[in-house]
This record gives sequence, structure tokens and C-alpha cells, in this order.
Amino acid sequence: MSSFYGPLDPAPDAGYADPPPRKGFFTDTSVCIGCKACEVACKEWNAIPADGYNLLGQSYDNTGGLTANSWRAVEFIEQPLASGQRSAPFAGAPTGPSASATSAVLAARTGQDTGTEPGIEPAPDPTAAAPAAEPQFLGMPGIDLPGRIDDPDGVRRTDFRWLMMSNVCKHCTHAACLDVCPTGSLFRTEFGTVVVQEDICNGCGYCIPACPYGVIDRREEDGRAWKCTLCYDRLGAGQTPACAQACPTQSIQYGDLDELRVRAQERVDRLHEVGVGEARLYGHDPEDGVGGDGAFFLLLDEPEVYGLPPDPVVTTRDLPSMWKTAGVAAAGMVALVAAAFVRGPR
Amino acid sequence: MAEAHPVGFQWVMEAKARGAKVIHVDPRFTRTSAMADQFVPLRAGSDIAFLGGIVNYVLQNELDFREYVVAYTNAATIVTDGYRDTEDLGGLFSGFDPETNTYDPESWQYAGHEQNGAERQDHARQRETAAALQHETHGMSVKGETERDETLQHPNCVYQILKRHFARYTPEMVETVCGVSQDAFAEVCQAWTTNSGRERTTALVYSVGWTQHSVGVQYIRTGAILQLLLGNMGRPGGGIMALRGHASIQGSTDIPTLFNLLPGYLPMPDAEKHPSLEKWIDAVRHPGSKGFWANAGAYGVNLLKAYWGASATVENDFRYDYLPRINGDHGTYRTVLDMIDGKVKGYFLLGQNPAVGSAHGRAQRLGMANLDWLVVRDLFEIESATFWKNSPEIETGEIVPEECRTEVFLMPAASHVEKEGTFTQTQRMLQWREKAVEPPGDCRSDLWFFYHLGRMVKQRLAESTDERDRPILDLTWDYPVGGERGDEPSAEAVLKEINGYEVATGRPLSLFTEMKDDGSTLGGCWIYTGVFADGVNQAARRKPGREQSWVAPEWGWAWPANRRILYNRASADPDGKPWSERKAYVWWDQAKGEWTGEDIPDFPKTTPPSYRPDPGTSGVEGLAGDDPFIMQGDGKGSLFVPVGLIDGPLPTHYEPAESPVRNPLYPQQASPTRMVYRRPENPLNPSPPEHDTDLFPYVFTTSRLTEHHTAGGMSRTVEHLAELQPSMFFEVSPELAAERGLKHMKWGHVVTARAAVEGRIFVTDRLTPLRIDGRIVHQVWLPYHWGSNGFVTGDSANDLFGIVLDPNVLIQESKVGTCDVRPGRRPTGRALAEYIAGLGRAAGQHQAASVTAPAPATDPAASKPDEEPT
Amino acid sequence: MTAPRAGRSGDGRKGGHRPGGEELAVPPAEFRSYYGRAVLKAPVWKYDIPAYLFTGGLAAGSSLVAAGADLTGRSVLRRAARAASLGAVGVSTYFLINDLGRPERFYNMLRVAKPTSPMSMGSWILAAFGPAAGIAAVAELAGALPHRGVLGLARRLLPTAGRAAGLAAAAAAPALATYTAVLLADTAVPSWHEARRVLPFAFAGGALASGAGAGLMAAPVSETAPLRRLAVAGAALELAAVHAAENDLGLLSEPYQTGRPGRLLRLARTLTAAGAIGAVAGRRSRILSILSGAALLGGSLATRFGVYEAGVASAKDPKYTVVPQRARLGAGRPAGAAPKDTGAHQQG
Amino acid sequence: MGVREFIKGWPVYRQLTGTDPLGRGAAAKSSHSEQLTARTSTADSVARSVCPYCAVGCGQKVFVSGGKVAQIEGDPDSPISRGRLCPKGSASKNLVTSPLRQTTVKYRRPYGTEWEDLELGTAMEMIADRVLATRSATWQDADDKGRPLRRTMGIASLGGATLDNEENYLIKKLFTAMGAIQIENQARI
Repeated sequence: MSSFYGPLDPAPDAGYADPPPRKGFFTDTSVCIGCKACEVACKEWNAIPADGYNLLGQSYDNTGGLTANSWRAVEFIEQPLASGQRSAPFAGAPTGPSASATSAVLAARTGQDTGTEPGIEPAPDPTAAAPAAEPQFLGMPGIDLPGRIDDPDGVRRTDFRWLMMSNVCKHCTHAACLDVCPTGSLFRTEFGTVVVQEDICNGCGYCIPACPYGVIDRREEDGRAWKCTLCYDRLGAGQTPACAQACPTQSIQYGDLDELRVRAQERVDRLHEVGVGEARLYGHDPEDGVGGDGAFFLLLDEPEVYGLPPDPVVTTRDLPSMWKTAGVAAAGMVALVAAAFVRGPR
Repeated sequence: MAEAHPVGFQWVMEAKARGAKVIHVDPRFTRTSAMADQFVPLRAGSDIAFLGGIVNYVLQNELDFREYVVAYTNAATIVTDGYRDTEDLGGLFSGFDPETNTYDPESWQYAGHEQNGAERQDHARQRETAAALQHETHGMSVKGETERDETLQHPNCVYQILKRHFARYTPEMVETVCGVSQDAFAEVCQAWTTNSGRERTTALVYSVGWTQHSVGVQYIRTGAILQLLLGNMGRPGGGIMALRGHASIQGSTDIPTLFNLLPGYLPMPDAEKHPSLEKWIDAVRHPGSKGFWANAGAYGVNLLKAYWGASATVENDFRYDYLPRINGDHGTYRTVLDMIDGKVKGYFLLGQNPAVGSAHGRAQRLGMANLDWLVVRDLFEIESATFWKNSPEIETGEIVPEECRTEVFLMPAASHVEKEGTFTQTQRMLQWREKAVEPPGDCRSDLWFFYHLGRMVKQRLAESTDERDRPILDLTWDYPVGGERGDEPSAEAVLKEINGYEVATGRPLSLFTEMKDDGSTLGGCWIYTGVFADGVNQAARRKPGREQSWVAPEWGWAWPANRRILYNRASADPDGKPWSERKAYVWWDQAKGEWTGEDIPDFPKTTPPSYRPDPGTSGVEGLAGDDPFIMQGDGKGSLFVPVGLIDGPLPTHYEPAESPVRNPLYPQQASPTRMVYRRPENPLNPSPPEHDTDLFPYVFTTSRLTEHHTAGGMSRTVEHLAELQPSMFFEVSPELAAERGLKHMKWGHVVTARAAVEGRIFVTDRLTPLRIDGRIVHQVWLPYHWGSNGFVTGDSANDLFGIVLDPNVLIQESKVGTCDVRPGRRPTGRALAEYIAGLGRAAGQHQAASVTAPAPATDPAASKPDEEPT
Repeated sequence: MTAPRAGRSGDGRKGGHRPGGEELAVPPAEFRSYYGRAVLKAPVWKYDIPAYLFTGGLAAGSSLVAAGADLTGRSVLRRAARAASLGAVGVSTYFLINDLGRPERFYNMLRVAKPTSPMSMGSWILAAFGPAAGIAAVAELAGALPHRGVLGLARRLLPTAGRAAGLAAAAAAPALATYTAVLLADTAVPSWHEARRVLPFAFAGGALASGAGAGLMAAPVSETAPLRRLAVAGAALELAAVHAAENDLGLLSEPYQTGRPGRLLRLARTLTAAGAIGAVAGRRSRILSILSGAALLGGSLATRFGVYEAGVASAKDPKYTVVPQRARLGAGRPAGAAPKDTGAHQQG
Repeated sequence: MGVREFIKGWPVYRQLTGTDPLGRGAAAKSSHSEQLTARTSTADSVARSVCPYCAVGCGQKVFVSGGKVAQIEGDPDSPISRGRLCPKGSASKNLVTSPLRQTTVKYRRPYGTEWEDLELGTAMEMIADRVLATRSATWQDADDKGRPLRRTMGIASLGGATLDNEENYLIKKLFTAMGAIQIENQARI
């Protein structure tokens, strides 16, 4: 078993003798109502500043993502897709092609001042957000909407679903942020979680590009990196993290990771039974690229739809080979210098 | 429910996890819809048609829970011959007086009770005084004995009347009126009916936007009829649940700060109807009626004793004459119009922000600008305190600070952690809050404010010999003070007075049945008696939920008598046995000779199921052993309401006061009895059959966002909430966006004859056009949380509404109206005033013809039948 | 405001409207995302870090040159190279500290010694290299000291110490030059990580080229023959490695070719090639040598900025995160199934 | 701290001598982390409270340290809410400690354009004076048919749904005794 890759119980690996069972989050998006209690509870407990009063136009997501000032961030995805278990909500409604494509493009252009860096950037290419071409309306107001009646494809807005997910730090088994931290500010706790020690961090920023999930971020006025601590202080006192405690629908479940994984699998099985075939777990697998996440999810669509990487890998997996390559290059430098000076005339 | 009451929604999710089907009916796809098994979009203002359609489905297919319906409701009761239905009269009931736009309910009475209607002399007055709100709670004052046909075949029995009344609410009609497809409607009907009956119950949950319609009371009535027909009342997992929106709005109705009520739903005396204590009491207990209102004398006397203590004696009718009298509409909207007219001089705002939260914000602000003085008690500098410097009317020049004489006192209030006291939550449960810290600076509780105001007023009048000052001088006002500052009145002492005690010994009463009408006991709110039973603050009980039964009776205290489900006698069959084991809740224990179960039985504890009163017996003893609805005069659930409602004994679909469509059901367009104030500052948009209704072609509705709280005074001021929804926006469907050239995230504004409100446009699939009566109707949705103060600011959606009220309870229609939506920002400054005035003029041209004919309006912010087979 | 989803037909949506309009090496990628926003957080480093990549390489290259000059008796070159090395490492330290969010806590860099953290390793390397380079440079001042007294002793001992220190610095230099490549590659930044097999060579080559370039500018032509060879070798290595990054990483080469990083790297290529040619061609011309040296330095500098910015660009666009990972999954090669390095390409 | 302690406290030393050679866990733990405690465990007192927003009535625990509210969170004992809170409930501490809260009396004189400060006691006296004056000026003894009214229509009040039952009780009691009847609250809205 490698310390850099594959299944691992991280706390003993990080030098804790007889640690408590590894703790984690299971975020079940199928019961998330998008209330954002998690965001607020987190901010209240951890004394996180507000990060700007910006309307983003991404459905009800005005947080925009995880930043140093938002350790939980609720995402909202409006989709003209079947939900798997419900009646088509708009069946029979006299509706037509949707303008959501346009909407998404506009939303994607919105940047946000989060008081952090890099914070939330506008999408580099907003058209990438568009699900489909903008519908062509003929601009003739009337009883029947333009483009509706002569719809050759018979495309009508019937199905619809609104996905919500509370994103959070994944507390990877193999955490790149922690691995690359030069000061030991980021460290593995006895609970197997990954925490920034605010008395140590010198704001070098290395953890930020190292994270395969784009979680950790730096607070501008403060200069240090911040992210979810899984409420390390509360855990130490035997308490539940603030977000999980607040969550009205138990979308965020906290507990021993092993037990959560079992519970999650049962939930997926149950959803499959009732026809929600698209339910799948994300980050639960100790065999994945980060050795499994301490905070994993039940999703109802592909991870990238939620802004999650579909197949993340801890960069440190390749570190040995990278050091090796660097060694070869370094040796090459010596050789070349030697050759340059030794050979030939002055 | 997920939007506005997320934590309550956990129980819906719990039910869903156990297999319950969740149906959500709402004009817009919300967070609740996202979790529902079925989402049914419908047109705002069409709920009675929708629910009426289900009632019709139940009746046509005889799917009612017949045993329950026959035994526990007034389905079998015979109504007088003179009754004529909306079926016969083009959408009106018999007894309509077009002069006053009110009904004489004489012809709605039960057979043999005809004189009942005659008692209510002035029907217009009834409407003005929101008499129905009083009746709502002091029970339907009918005599206990009724003529019944338990075969339900008599043509004048309620069941048959109901059947005829709702016959035209067919699936086709539902589709026409509501825009709900017949398939979707059938799915709802089947789900609701198959999940109701002996083994299963279905819960109907609504948010109180339902009340904000010109026919709001009848919305809820329709739900009640349906739930009674299906046997879902008084049973676990059933019922109708109102999700109220303020921490103690239930408490402020029970111990009312309402013009027409006194604590415990006793009516404020009416100058005409209640000249004496006896008349006042009789109006409540209605001699001859069954049930617990028969003891109203004790309730009333105990209140008077609580107010005037030793000075209140049998000899002086317990100072009944000290009570001021009402004689008309003194509701908040009437009062605001009176302010505009200069009739009101002083105004207190107590944690309330009408400049943003009440309908027709402009009228609210103009009213405040015409006072002598205004006292605002709040945590924050709310818009109602700053109308004189930054209201929209400053911009338009309608309010000029240098010319506005209103003196304003902004008094900082203590927060919920800085004082102790009880809130009554939406299920009637009182919970005591402990004080955590002292209020900062000059912040004080309202208890402090009113106690000291009262003390100072008493001091100033101490030497007065004026008879009008006696009620103040004799008022008992001797609450102990303490706390760190030494001057905070004891909330617990007040709660003890509310609970009531024996005058001689000070022993707290345990139940309202201990109240005497001879002055030997006093109690400020009879329904709260028991909250201090045994001298213990029962509302402070905090036995962990997990350590007690699922009913959790030892957490807090619910009125009355700590009952958690009202009318729970109905959870057992007429013989006193549970309808089914699954749904066992309260039942008759033959061995012990008493009612028992999971909850406190809501029935005389030892009255057996077989008990039948002797003829002529009234009051509690008049209740038969199978009369579960113990606060109703006949002990039965009211499918048909012969007494107490202003706008008809049965719900009828009328269009909202402002509607883009003609009423497809009846010639009568809008509720004939709705309260309309025709004044220049209150123009209404034209509705069919008036002309030019295309000035305002769209339907709009408002509701809350999870991230904010009502008028925003407690959320725009909180940075962690303000950042989550930082800007005013409104939602339109892609189709409407195309029609009006609206672009996502660009500015747009919504206009009515009253106001123009701007915000960012959200183009979303969550709104859909509907096909109503052969045409497409678009709906616009707005949140109403913004104003000019706080961390985030924006226009107030409530400015868009005019003032039209439900005649029963005088609540405004602020969940539906018509509007236009335009791209770009609204005009500013004087141009805005001209813009609105222009719209108002255009609208005003059509008003003259329309006083009674058609007025329309309503719809639900959220109505959601949740089905819970657990 | 529907978020990313496939079009009605069920396929993915168009991903790539490229800024700049250059030819695409790969067809437009189809992928889904959350409102088109980045999955990753781009590095927050300012100009300090790419500048440090250059100065660190310069310091390393110079100290190697200095050692070679020392051992081969090229004293002017030695002196210049030692000075360049110290200067570069001094500036490097400034850049590194300046870039911290909490500069006053720079000392925490030596709080731990983590082989998993290239930055930690780099700090220790710098901690070793810096004093050595400093002593070596200070040793050059020996000639200015008085002959007697304590300073006289120092005057006598310094040359020896200087040689030892210079050799020590040279020993650390290759690590100093190449660890920065690992520092970039050891991130989730797609175009850096994917280039992990080439970046060390690019930076090694760049360090040599810039070390040689600095020498060319400072030393008389009589002492620069090794530098010219070194310049050609370093430049060739740098050019080859960058070329590989630009062409062999599939979609992830795109950021190296397009936009500002593409322009920087094209500039770098021109400068480096010109510098190498000039170094050879200008062996008798002091002016040409100086120009060549400057070109080499400029080329090395532009390479670092180009590489840096290409990485930033790749992190800001979700395409570069999602598409390769999707491809990996589509090919049945998820990260988890392949404990060994399974980058989409194998380049060295 | 001596050199020895300094060295021993140096994480590199702990890496070399302890169980965490890679310095990613135990060896890297800082003194701040060692001493970390939850402020809910160290609070001076805890008040059992109820959320002030909607009418669901979720239980809250208010933790107090040094006379200040340190944390407000859900009460797991509550059978209503089971410890959970919505975003508004979760923001309760932010509500009661908001920098926008008014903590002093503000007064706007007739035709004034700015707020002025006022002593609390003065404000109370002024309000009492105005209440009595208005009551006097607008008193109605009887209607036109001589039926007693005993009231003033000059004083109105709105609010109460966010207040305590005890407060509503006193409000109604006092206003009723004074003859003010236009006493309303959100339940009418």
C-alpha cells in the first residue's frame, strides 16, 4: 500500500497511533432542497466573511462555487430532463423550446467578487455552457407562441428537473493540497480529514492549483488559504459539523466514513429500485484517483454537470516519477556542463 | 414548503422516504416541486376550481369515506328549502343584495334554524368587521339539533347540495380554468382518493399565501370539504396544515393584536350587537349550540377579571363597559386609507414593516407621511422608519421631507435571545425561550416598552377624574420587574396571568374548564389555560424528542390542553375504535371508561361513544359520543356553512379581482362580496368583461425565497443571508421572454396601475405559460423581500398590488394580480410618477362600469397536498 | 438558466470556440460543465513565480558555469557567474517571499521537510544553495581585503572556501533548476501535469542556456568557448522540450499554442534559437556575444512565462479538465484503474 | 523555551523521530491545532431558545461567552426540528449581532431631514405625552345613536407576529384600556 496512491486509511499513515474512525460527509443530492442552510451554518460557525453581494444568474446559485469565503456552496442546475421518478411536470403545457441556452451563456459570463483569489472567474468560453442553440422566435405576439405550433420535431417542454448540490471539500484520502503544502499548515487530522492550520499558513498558494477539485482558495485581505475543516474543532468536542447539523433534509450526512459508504450504497440501490437509474455515487471508491473522498456524493447526473471533475487524480501519484524525471534532467545538466567545459579548447 | 419552511419539510422528506407520494401544486416550479413526485403548475387564482374539481371527482365517483362523512360531517343535514345555489343564480347564492354587495344568509340555514340568519342584522357590518374571523374560532353558531337524512338522498341534504354545486367542476373545466391538463389532474385525483380512507390518510399543506386572496377563506374551505369527505380530518397523517410565516403569528392571533378579537377568539364588542355583557357572551356561546363554546361566559369574565382585577365584579358586569367598541372595518388597510385622509394621528409599528411587507406600499408610505407621530420598534432601521427620507415617493416628489410633519421615533428592540417569553408556532405549540444575554444599548423588549408606557400613562392620569380614564386607572398593571437593569417586567408573571389562577389563592388553573364566571378565577386567554398548570411553565418543557413518543407531548405545550391534533376524536370510528391499526391515535378504552391514546383526546374524557344527549341538551353535555367536532354548534364537520361566512356557504370559483380572463364557470366574474376601496390612489387594473384588459395581459404572483424572510427586515440586514440572494429579480418563462424581448439577467420591470417595480430578469423553464380558456396566459413571479435599506436593496414587489380584501377576514389579495412586463429599467424621479399615473389613467377609464359585475382574483403561492401513508 | 447539459439529441455540446482563431490541433471538444465555469482553481501566483522560475534557473546555470570556470581557471567568467548566481538567487528569494500571502511567515517554509512537496524540497534546496552561492560570490571579494589581521586571514582562506562553496552550490544547482518543473507539474493544472515528463528538461535546458547567456554577456570572448557549447546544448534541450509540450499532449498542448502563452512561447523559441545561433556565430564578437546572451536570457524568461501562463489558461477552462478525464473514462482507463502513470502521452 | 525544546517542537525533528516521517499529519500539527476547542463546549451558558423567523418553531441553543452570543445552532432535542435549521435560522447569530442593528433611539422631528439622537427615557416621555394627547383629541364617547364607543380612532398599531405572546398580551391589554382599537398585526396580512 502506497502512501501516495490507492486505498489507504490516512490517519495511521499520517502518524496517528490508534486514531478514531475516519470521519466524512455523504452528500445525497437527491434530497437536497437547495436551502443553503449549510452555507450559512458553516459561515456562522467558522466566522467566514460574506463574499460579495452579486447576483450571478446561475439559477439560485449566487455563491458561484467554493472559495476561501464559501466552504459549502450550493449549486443549482435546471434541466429539461426526466427526473426518473416523477410525472413530467410540464406535460401538456403549451410550451416550446426553451431559452435556457441563452440564459446559461449569460450566467456564465458573470464573474464575482468573492474577496478571495482566484475566487470565481467568469467562464472562459460562455458558449460552452449553452445546452443548445437559442430558439428562434419569430417575434409575433399572439395567442400561440411563435415557433410552437409548427414545431416539426414535436419538441415540447415536458420534463424538467432542478438539481441541487451542496459542494464541499472532498477531504481526499490522498490530498494533493496537503501533499504539496510546504509548511505543514495543511495536515491530516486524527479523524482522517484535511485541515489548514491558520497559525502556520504563509499563503504560498501552492495548494490552490494542486487541488483536483478546485476547492481551496486564498482570502485576499488575509493572505492565507482556507477551506472546509470538517469543523475540526467541533469534531474534537464530539460534535457534528455545522453544515451537517443544520441540513434540514439530511442531504448532508456526517459520520464514520465506512458506515457512510454502506449507507450511500443502500441509498443508490433504493433509488435504482424506484426508477432513478441515473443515481450514482461520486468519490466513494477507495480505488479512484484520489483513494476515495472523505466527503463523497450521490449525484443524479455526470459529475462535470455539477462542476466536478469526472476522473480526478491526485497529482502526487506521479510525484515519484516526476522526481525521477527531474533527476535525469538534473544529471543531464551536470553532464552537459561538464562536457562543455571539459571538451575542446578554450 | 421546501422554500419557506425547509426544516418543516424534513417531515415531508421523511414521509417520502417511506413511500409517500408528494404532489406540489404551484404556479411556479419551486424547490418544493424539485422534490415532489408530481408537480402541477396552475394559474394563480384558480385553486378553488382545482380543488373543487377534486371534490367533484370524489362525489361523482362516490369515493368519499362514507362512514366518516355520514357520522362526522353535516353531509346528512337538511338545508332550508329557500336555499338557492350558484348553479341556479349565475354564480351567486340566494340572499344577495346588490346594493351592499352582501348576502343575507337567512336562506342558507339548516332546516328549522331559519331564524339564525335573522340574528345577524347587518350583513354589510358583518363584512366590515371581519366577523368570519371570529366565527372561524368561536365555532359555527348553529343549534345542536338538526334534521338529518343519513341516506344522503334528500335533495336538500348537504351532500346532495354539494354534489350539485360542484357538478360543473369537471376535469375539462379544471383544464380550462387552471390550465392543468386532464391527465395531470386525474393523477392528483387518483392519488388523493386512493390514499385516503380507513388505512391511509392524506395531508393538505398550504402556505398562508392562500389566505391572501379575495376568496382566501373559501380556498381553505374547499380544502376542508375535500379533507372531510375523504375522512382526513382529526387523524394522524391527515388534516390541513397552514404553514404560517412568522415566529408567533399563531400566538398573535390567539392573543390577538387584531382589531376585532380579544384573547382566546372572543370578539371585540360591537357597539350595536353587543350592548351588554350578556349579549356579548351569548353571541359567542350561542345558546342551544353544542360544545365547549357554551362556557363562553367563563372565558369572557376571566378575561375581564384579568384586565380589571379587583375592580371587575359581578355587580358591574366585570367592567364590560370599559371595553371600547368597534362598529365597522378597522382593519389595517382601512386604517392606512384613514391615515391618508388624516384621520389617524399616531401609529405604532412593532416589528412590522408595512412599507415593504403590506400590499400597496405606496399607500402605506403616503399614510405614514400624513401622521402626527410614528413609533417604530424594530431591530433595524427598516423602510417604514425611513419613509421620510428614502422612500420611492421621495424620488417622485410625493413626499418632501421638509413638508412631511410626521414625527418618528425609532426605538431599538431586543432580539429573541435578549428577552424571555413564548412563541406559538404554526401547530399551536407554545415554546418558552430563555434569555441568553442582555439587550445592547437602548434596545428593550416590547414587554418593557409597553409595561413602562402603561405605567407612565397611568401616572399621568393618576389624578384624573374623567370617567374615560377609569379603564386605564383600574387596569391591573402590577407585574414584577427585575433583570440586570432592574426594570424588565417578568414575562413569566404575564404568562401566569394569561394562564389564569384562582383569585383567592393564586393557584394556577390547569384547564379552562376550571374557569368560573363568578369572578373567583381570572385568566387572560382561556385557550392558553394549562400552560402554567401546576405552577410549572409547561411551555418551557424540553424533554428530548427521542426520549418520548412520536407525538412528543412533553416538549412545549400546545393549546388547548396540550392537544397536538385537533378534533382527534375523529381518528376513531363512531364506536370509539381506531379506524385501523395503522392509523390508531385516540380511542375509547372500555375497561377504563375513558378516551385514551397517543394524544390528549379532544373530547370529554369520559363521554362514551354510545352517549346520546337528551333532546334539548346543549353545551358540552349536548355533544353525542360521536360528535367529534366539539367546537361546532352541531358537533359535525362543516361541509356546508350555514352561518358565519360572508361570501357564501360553499366555495365558488371567482376570478381574482384582477384577471386576464373571463370567469369560465359563471357569469359572476369576481367575488361579489370582496371588499373594494375605490379611491384615486387605489386604481385596479381592468379585467374582463371590462375593455382593454390587454393593458395588463399577464398574471403575476409573489412569494418568499428560502434565503429571505418576508419584507426582508431580518434578512437583508444579515450579511450571510443578503449575499445569498442579493438582488431583486423576477422570473418569466422563455416564451414570455421571447414575447416581450426580455433577456436573462438584464433589467426589466413589472407594471400595474399602482407601481413599476424593476429587477433583473430570470428567464427560466420553471415558469410555464398555461392554456386558459383557449388562450395562452403567461405568469410572472416575483419575490417581495427588497426595499431601500439593508446590505442589499431593491424595489418592493408589494408596491404592485392594490387593496382588495377577502370579505370574511379583511385580508388583502396579494398573491395574484395582472401586470405588464417590460424590458429595461423603470423611469425614475418624476417621470416615474407620470409613468404610473398614465397607466392608472388608462386603467381607470374602465373602472366605472365594474363595481359589482366582474372582479376577480386570486391564487396560491403554494398549495401542496402531501400524501403520507405511514 | 439551465446548466450544462447535453443537447436534445443527447450528445454533448460544443465546447471550443477558441480565442485567437488559430488552427486547432484537435477537433472541438464536446463536454458538459457547470455554467462553463472552471473545475479547477487557477494558480494565484503573480509574476513573481514565473520570474522566479527564470531567476532560479539562472542562478543554477550560473553557479554551474562558475564551478566550471573555477575548475578550468576562467577567473573572469567565474567571478561574473558567481555574482550572477548570487544576484539571481537573491532576487529569487525576494520573489518567493513577495509572492506569499503572509510574507512575514516565510520561515515556515523550513518548518517541515516534505518530499511530497516540491516547494518544501525547493526551500531546502534553496536553503543549501543560497548560502553556498553567497559564500562563493563573497569569496570573489577576497582580493579587496587587507593583507593583515583577521581580514588578512579571511583573504587567505576565502578562495578555498569560495571554491568549496561554489562546488557545493553547483552540486545543488541542478536540483534548483529542475525542481521548479516538478513544482509546476505536481499540480492538477492540466497542461502542467500532463507535461511532467518534459518540463524538467525544458527548465534544465533553460537554466543552462540562461547561465551560459549570462556568462556570454559578462565574460570576455576568450573565456566563453564552453559557454557557447553550453548555450547550444541548453537551447536545444529547451526548444525540444517545449516543442514536445506544444505538440505531444493532445488537447492539453492547445494552451501552449494559443493565446498569450502561445505568443510568448513563439517569442521564446525565436529568442532562444537566435541566441544559440548567435552564440556560435559570435564567438569573436563581444557585441554579438552580449546580444546572444541577452537573447538566451530573454528566451529562457519568455519560456517560463509562456509555460506558466499556458498552465493558468488550462486551469481556467473546464474543457481541459473534463475532456481528457472523460476520454480516460471512455477508454476504460480511469485513474483508479491504473496505478501507474497513464498520462495520455508519453514524452520525455 | 530553550533550544532543546525548540528543536523538539520543530516538526522536522518530529518527522525524523516520530511516526510521521513524511510530515503530513501528527508531526505537522501546530500548537493552535493542539489547543483547538469548540466554543460551544467552553461557553459560559446555554439558553434554550426558539428560532425567530418562520412559524415552524425550530429549537435553538444560544451559547454565551463573556456576555456575548458565541453561537446559535439547532437544538437536537427538539422533536420539531431535530437540531436542524434553515439558512435563516442558521444566520440567527448574524441577526442578533448584525452591524446594522439599531442600539440607540433615533428621532426625526417634524419636517426634519436627518435623524437625531434622543435619550431612551426622553423618548418614552415624549411618546407617552403624544399617546395621551392624541387619545384626548380623538376621543369618541358614543356613536350617533348614543351607543357607547369609548374609543379613539386616532391611534393605530401594526405588529406582533414576531413578538412574544406575553408582549402581545400587554399590547392588547394596554391599548384596549386606552380605547385604541386599530390594533393589527401580520395575521391580517
